[in-house]
Amino acid sequence: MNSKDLIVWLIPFFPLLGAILLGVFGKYLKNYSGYLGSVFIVISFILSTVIFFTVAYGHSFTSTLYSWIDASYFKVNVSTTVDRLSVIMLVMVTGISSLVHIYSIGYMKDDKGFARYFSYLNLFVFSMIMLIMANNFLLLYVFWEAVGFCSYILIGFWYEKKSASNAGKKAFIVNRIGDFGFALGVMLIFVNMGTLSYSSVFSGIHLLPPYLITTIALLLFAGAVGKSAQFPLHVWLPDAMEGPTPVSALIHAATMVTAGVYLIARCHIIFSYSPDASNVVLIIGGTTAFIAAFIAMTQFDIKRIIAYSTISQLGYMFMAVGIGSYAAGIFHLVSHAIFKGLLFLTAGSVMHGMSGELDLRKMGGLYSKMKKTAITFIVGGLALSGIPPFSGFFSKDAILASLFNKGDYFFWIIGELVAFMTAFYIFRLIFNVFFGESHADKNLHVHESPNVMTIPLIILACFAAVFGFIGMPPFDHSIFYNFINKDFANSFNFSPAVNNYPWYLLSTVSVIAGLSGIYAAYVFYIKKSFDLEMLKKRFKTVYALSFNKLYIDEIYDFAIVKPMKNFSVFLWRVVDSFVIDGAVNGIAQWISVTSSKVRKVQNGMLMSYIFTLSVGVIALLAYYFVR
Amino acid sequence: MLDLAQIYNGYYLEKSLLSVMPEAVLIVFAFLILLAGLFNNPSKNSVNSYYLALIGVAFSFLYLFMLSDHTIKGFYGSIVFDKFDVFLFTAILLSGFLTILMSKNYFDTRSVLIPEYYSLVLFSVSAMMLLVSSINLIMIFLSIEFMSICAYILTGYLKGESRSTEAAMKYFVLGTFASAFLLFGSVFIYAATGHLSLYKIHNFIFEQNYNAHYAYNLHTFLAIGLILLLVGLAFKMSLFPFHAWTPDSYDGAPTPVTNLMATGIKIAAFGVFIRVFTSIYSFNVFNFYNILWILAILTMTFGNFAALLQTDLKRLIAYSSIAQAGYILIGVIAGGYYGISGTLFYLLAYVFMTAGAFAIIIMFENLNLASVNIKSYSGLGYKYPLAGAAFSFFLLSLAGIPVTAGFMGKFFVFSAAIKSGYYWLVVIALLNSAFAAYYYIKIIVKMYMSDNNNNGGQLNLSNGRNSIIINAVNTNKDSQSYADNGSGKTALTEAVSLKSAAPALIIAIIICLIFTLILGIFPQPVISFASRSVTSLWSI
Amino acid sequence: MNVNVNDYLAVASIIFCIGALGVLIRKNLITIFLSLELMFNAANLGFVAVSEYLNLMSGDIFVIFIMVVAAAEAAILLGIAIAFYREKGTINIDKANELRM
Amino acid sequence: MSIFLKYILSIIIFFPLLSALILVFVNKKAEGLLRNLATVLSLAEFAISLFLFIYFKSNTYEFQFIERFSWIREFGASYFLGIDGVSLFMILLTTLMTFVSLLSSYKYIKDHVKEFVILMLVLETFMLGTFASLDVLLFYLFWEFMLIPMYFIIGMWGSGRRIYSAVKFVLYTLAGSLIMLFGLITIFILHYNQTGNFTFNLLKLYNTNIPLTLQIVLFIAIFLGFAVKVPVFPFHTWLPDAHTEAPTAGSVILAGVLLKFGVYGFFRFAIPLMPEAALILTPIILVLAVISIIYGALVSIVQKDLKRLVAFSSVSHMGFIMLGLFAMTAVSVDGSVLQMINHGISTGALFLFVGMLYERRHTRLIADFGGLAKKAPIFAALFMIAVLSSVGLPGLNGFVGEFLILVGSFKQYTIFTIFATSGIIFAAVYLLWMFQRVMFQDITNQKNEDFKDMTLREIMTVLPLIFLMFFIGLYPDVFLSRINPTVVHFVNIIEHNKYAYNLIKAKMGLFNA
Repeated sequence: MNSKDLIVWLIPFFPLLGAILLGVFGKYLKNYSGYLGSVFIVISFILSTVIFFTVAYGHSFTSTLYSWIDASYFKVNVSTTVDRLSVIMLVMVTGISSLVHIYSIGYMKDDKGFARYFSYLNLFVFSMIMLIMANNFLLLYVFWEAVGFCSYILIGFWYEKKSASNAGKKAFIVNRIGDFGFALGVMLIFVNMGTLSYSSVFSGIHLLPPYLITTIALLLFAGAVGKSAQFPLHVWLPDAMEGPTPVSALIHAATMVTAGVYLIARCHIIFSYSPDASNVVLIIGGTTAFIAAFIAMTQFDIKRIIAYSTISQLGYMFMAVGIGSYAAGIFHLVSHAIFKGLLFLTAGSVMHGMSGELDLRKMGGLYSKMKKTAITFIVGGLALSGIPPFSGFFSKDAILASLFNKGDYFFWIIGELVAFMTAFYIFRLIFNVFFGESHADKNLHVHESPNVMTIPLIILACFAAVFGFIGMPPFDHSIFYNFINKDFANSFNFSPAVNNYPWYLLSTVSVIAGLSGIYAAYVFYIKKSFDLEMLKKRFKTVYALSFNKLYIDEIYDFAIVKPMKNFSVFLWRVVDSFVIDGAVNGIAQWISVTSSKVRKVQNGMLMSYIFTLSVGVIALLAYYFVR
Repeated sequence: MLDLAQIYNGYYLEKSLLSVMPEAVLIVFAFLILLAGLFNNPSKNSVNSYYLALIGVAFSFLYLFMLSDHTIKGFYGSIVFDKFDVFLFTAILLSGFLTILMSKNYFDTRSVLIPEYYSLVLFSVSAMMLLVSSINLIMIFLSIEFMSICAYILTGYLKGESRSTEAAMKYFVLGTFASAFLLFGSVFIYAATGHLSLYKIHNFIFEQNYNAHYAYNLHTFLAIGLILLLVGLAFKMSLFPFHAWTPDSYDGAPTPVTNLMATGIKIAAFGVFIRVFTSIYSFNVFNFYNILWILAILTMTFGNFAALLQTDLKRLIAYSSIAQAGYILIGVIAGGYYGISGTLFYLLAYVFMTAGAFAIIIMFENLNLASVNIKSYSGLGYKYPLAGAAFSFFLLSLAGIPVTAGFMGKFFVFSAAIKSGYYWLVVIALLNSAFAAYYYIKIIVKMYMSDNNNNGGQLNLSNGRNSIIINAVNTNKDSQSYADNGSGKTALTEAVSLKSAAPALIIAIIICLIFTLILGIFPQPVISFASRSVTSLWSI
Repeated sequence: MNVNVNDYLAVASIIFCIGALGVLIRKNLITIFLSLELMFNAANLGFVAVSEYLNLMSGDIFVIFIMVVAAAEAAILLGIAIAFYREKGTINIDKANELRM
Repeated sequence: MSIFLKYILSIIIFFPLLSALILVFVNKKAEGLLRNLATVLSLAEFAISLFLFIYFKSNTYEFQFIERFSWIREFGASYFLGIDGVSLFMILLTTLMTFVSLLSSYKYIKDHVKEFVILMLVLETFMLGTFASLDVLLFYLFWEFMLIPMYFIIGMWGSGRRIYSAVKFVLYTLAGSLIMLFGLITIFILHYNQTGNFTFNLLKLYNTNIPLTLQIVLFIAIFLGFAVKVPVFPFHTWLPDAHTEAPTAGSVILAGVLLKFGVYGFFRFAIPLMPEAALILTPIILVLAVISIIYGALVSIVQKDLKRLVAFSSVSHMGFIMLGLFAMTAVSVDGSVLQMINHGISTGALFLFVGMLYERRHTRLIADFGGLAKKAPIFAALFMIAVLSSVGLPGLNGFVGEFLILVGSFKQYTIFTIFATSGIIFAAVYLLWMFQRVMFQDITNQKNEDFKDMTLREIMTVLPLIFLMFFIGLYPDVFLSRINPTVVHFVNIIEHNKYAYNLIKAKMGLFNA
């Protein structure tokens, strides 16, 4: 094991160590657990940076720790692959994790589950790192589930709240539905390829018949749909906001939910060989982007709005990878991670200042009271809305340009529409929270958060502001593209993200969409030029659809959950207790009834005994003569 | 070793005597007991006759052992002493021995004539042995009657107890009725073949089988004869529908006598049936096998069904013994070397498990702890852990659970039947033993797990059968109450402890326990013994 | 008149059946025993006839044994009947129904 | 040492019986002594059984530690012991679970302690004997007597309808095994008819040539015996009752070891003895297995009683094992065997936790709990690990086994596997929902306010299991490398017979229409 390998394995090791130490000894560490947890992650981050440069100026490499499963012809190792895609993800994940950890020290200060919280969070970071570093599908699947599990325990962190524990459970189960497909995909790969390691699978996938490739791709995508909260499995993510806000920032915005995009980028070769599957990805991405933005426009819970925004932005990424513009997808993934993490953390800061209040109707005019938070939030909002020069502009623009360039004009239009809606709902939020008059409880002491929380915000805001420049349009000439595309260059139907088009025109359209969204929000919520109530009444159906999240939860409840429960009750009460056990007990009953009748033969009367005996004799004689 | 056969070689009468030596010894001792009863102090009677009986059995064993290598025919070919006898004599003598061990304690508390009892037991044991060694219809009839008459008297031995008398009466009428069939069957066989000796009949049928000119009416005579003979023997084996005497007389008889009937008489009946079967029925004239396996199925099914809801332990074991007879019959039907040795093994196993169960029943009866009703057994398992465990073990053996003699016996018999192609018979028998397990387990449930909480700790004096039946222990079955060192016990039951049970009874239980276990775990010697003894059946 | 051994056996069978019916129908213990004796004697008749027909001795010997046994049985029966009478005040077998099921 | 190793199997089998014998002479009032002694002796037994693991040669499928003595010459039965990779771990599982369940019952078993510990040790002997015997008669002897101690354990220390459950357990399994006995005897006789030798030597009986029709009949007979034990779908109804009413230790042994006997029986007896029939009936059995998986899971969802829930989850899990076994690929059978160990550990642990809940609150109804995590964090954490192991979370043991089963079965039985895979969703549904209602949310029932966290003894009880969950999850190779040669051999036998089977199929036109 050389130093490179050692460093690679130390990256996940420290968070794991942290998780175990904090989990077991957390009770004794008290407040130090926060620092300890953060330190481990920061070390990890530093090591990741080292690896980043090793790969950036060197080659990608693989490293094997040990043979995990060796059952006959099924062999899987615990090993990693470190290439450009994974190092970018690594740095992003460990970086944001570090900030979130530090932020959490302030945010979770008085929580009695302080140590437990950091233990979980470290465990999550470990799992996420391993997910990124895995070099075979099974290991990927393992940590795919592991991050899901971490998400489950973190969402349900405040388990006393029924809603929180419900949300955790829901997240886990919905993810499992996706993983069901994912697992089948992994099995299908194995039975057809005889191996699960990335390199062998990718180099041999083209030998399979197309329908099989498509099936595999779609099954893998099912996993991605679950994890990345795409329609129709997006329902868990808004509920996941029951967890602590830093968790939402880290897991449900920046890292875990993007794993689906990472998965497709990682398996781009499989998807490249299957245009059908790629189209499905595109369609699902577009649908999700639109639906989520549509729902986000009318919600009142600030975290939920951001959650829907996350879903919508993930939709963008899927559109990107769906058309084969993997670089753009990953670029948006990273920049989204930064600004969405920022948005969540600032939302957390708002909550912290407002003593846990989340309803934007009860806020307003916070700008003056918590300036740092407000400014960083607005930076995040601008980035999300795609206003230059913030990072979101560049990354979203890269996707939209790719869509246009590919000729998918319909999805380009949807993309622009969503850009408008995005700008509208995020500024609706900003205007309602930070501007206008305060609707907060008068007794509430609104205060700015401590430095341990605001400093990470500022760092993130800076990144959100400047990160985009590494993806300067035209995207296919940018630093980021050139860096990452080495990994995607071997992709079969690779469509260059951008090519000979008036990029400035397209960018202008996007900017206009964003700005008009902001303006619309300004008109509605600052100038109040329209009577909102009247509008709501006029577009009652549309409003109701949006406000009730398209009734998707209700439909699931009605069409799946309830019937399944009833069916289960039926199986239990009728099939199990009545039919099967009834048959068993029925036999017993029959025997006992028969027995009570048979006993009557022995009635104590000598005459009847003699009679039975004689009948026996006659029967035997009859047997002989009748025979 | 003194070799009697050598000494008496050449003297016909002496040789005849030699062939019945074990029986003769018993009869001599039976008379000795009677004589001793006359001259002895009545208070010592019980002790003396008890020991005399034991010594008699021991001497009989001794003679059996000394003669065990020989085959002796006597009394003009009506009696044979061969290896087959050796095995069954052992079983019968053991049954008698165990019965005597059980009797002492049982009759100590009851006012009956003791010497006569023991001599009757010895008489009936010798009759059983005679029956097994009979190879002539006259001898068979005589021994059956000898055995039965003793059994009738023994059944009604509890003077002044109506159940005992009733049992004797029913047993007598039914027994004589069945004997009449046996006799009449003999007439027809005699008419058809002209012989009364089993082996001559055997040879006759063997030759006639190939003779096309065999007259029709003789054919019919033989069939009627065989059927009626079967009825007579089936009665003694208590096969359905000739079983009717079994539950009633088992129930009414004194428990040691019940044990003797359940073990000794059954063995003797099966022993003679095997002799008759191998010499006559095994030709499968008139498809006799069909009758037999139908009888087997009916018998075991009836026995199990009737036992299922039974609450009287003695009756329960009576019905179970009917069912067991069905299983044993399978071995006979399977026939051949393998089937018959299986049957013999089963019979010996049956002695130990049944006698063991009866010994425990007597023990509880004598300790005045429990009537023979299952209800009164609740909680006994805790109070007497060892007795309870032993009883459970015997019951499991009867149910045919492995590690017990019962399993090995069943296994032996069933595999023989499969070997002979009786698949369905075995399947039915196995299903039967599955649900038969229920009523055995029911008793164990009562002993260890019963949870009906009626009449807690209250004394129940009832004059059921001359003995005071105290339902003291059957009271609070909740296991809880026994745990805290007997707060639930009454003073009376506290006083009566296991130690007051007669040592003889405990010896009997231990013997049964050990043999049930050995036959279940290491049956090799017994199986060889049985296999060796079977060979003589065909070698005469 | 030429009497065949079959005829003797037929008569014996009829007597046997009469005896069996008697056992089945009668309720008096003594009568039942008489019927049983009838059955035994039917067998005796059969044995004697066959023995005569086949010119053998064994059947006759059997008959003698049967007669002895029957005598012994009679003694036993009387004992039982007396005991039964003491307890029930009757020798009607229907009164014996304590043992059942 | 060499003598020790030569007779190690006998020593392992009869050491518990000897321990029980020692305990017979301990005064029944000295409950503490009885408990400690029994626990220590069972721990010693576990330690002895570890020697098997150490000296086990992992690169061969041949039976090892063979002991053979003539037993009943007339039947050709012998005292014939030997283990391969599969029975090795079953034996280790048995010794471990017995120790764990004895340790778990310090508080639960309050009365008749002496009887209890003796029965547990006797039970252990018979379980071990069943796994180690290579003689069919010997196997059956151990197999069936095993019922009796278990029956007492359920009936004497159970709760609620314990007698009903105990009797149902015995009669149900007895009926099954008697039918099985019929099958075994028939094969024994067939072998005699073919060779003229009576033998119960399993390895020789493997060579019996059974006509196909008879083979199917016999397979069904033997199937019934084993299927009841597993239990496979329509024969499972004894299980919820027995599990629910049994004391914790009983449930642990029942789930941990007893259920394995069914699968082990298929592996060791039914399939190798009648491979062609097994192949022909495979589709039917797989259907039953898949029904078990989904049915057990669905019924679990709506259970109100914790133990009943875990019991039904067992039905579901055992369905996976059956699927893996009957898919008959090396990977799936590997997975099956591993999953047998896993199920023992995970479900055993779940029963331990449910038992602890019951000890504290004297109820098993899910509705009576809620919010316990706050009061008992250690309990919550360890319980959660057990639940996740049962859910099949990667990194824990359940995943490895389940995945191997599924991936092994996938190629040939795609549809079945897809349905089976859906079981992983349901597992999450019923277990997490249960966990949420028991451990999470607010305390609604005042009685839960003074819920005590785990004591040191209780932690010690579950710790070995928790350790194994992680160990198997992270480094299953220790197990797989020993199981694999045996399994590969097993699959080779089947493959060999598949050839014959295909010939028969072609000849008979079976399934061609």
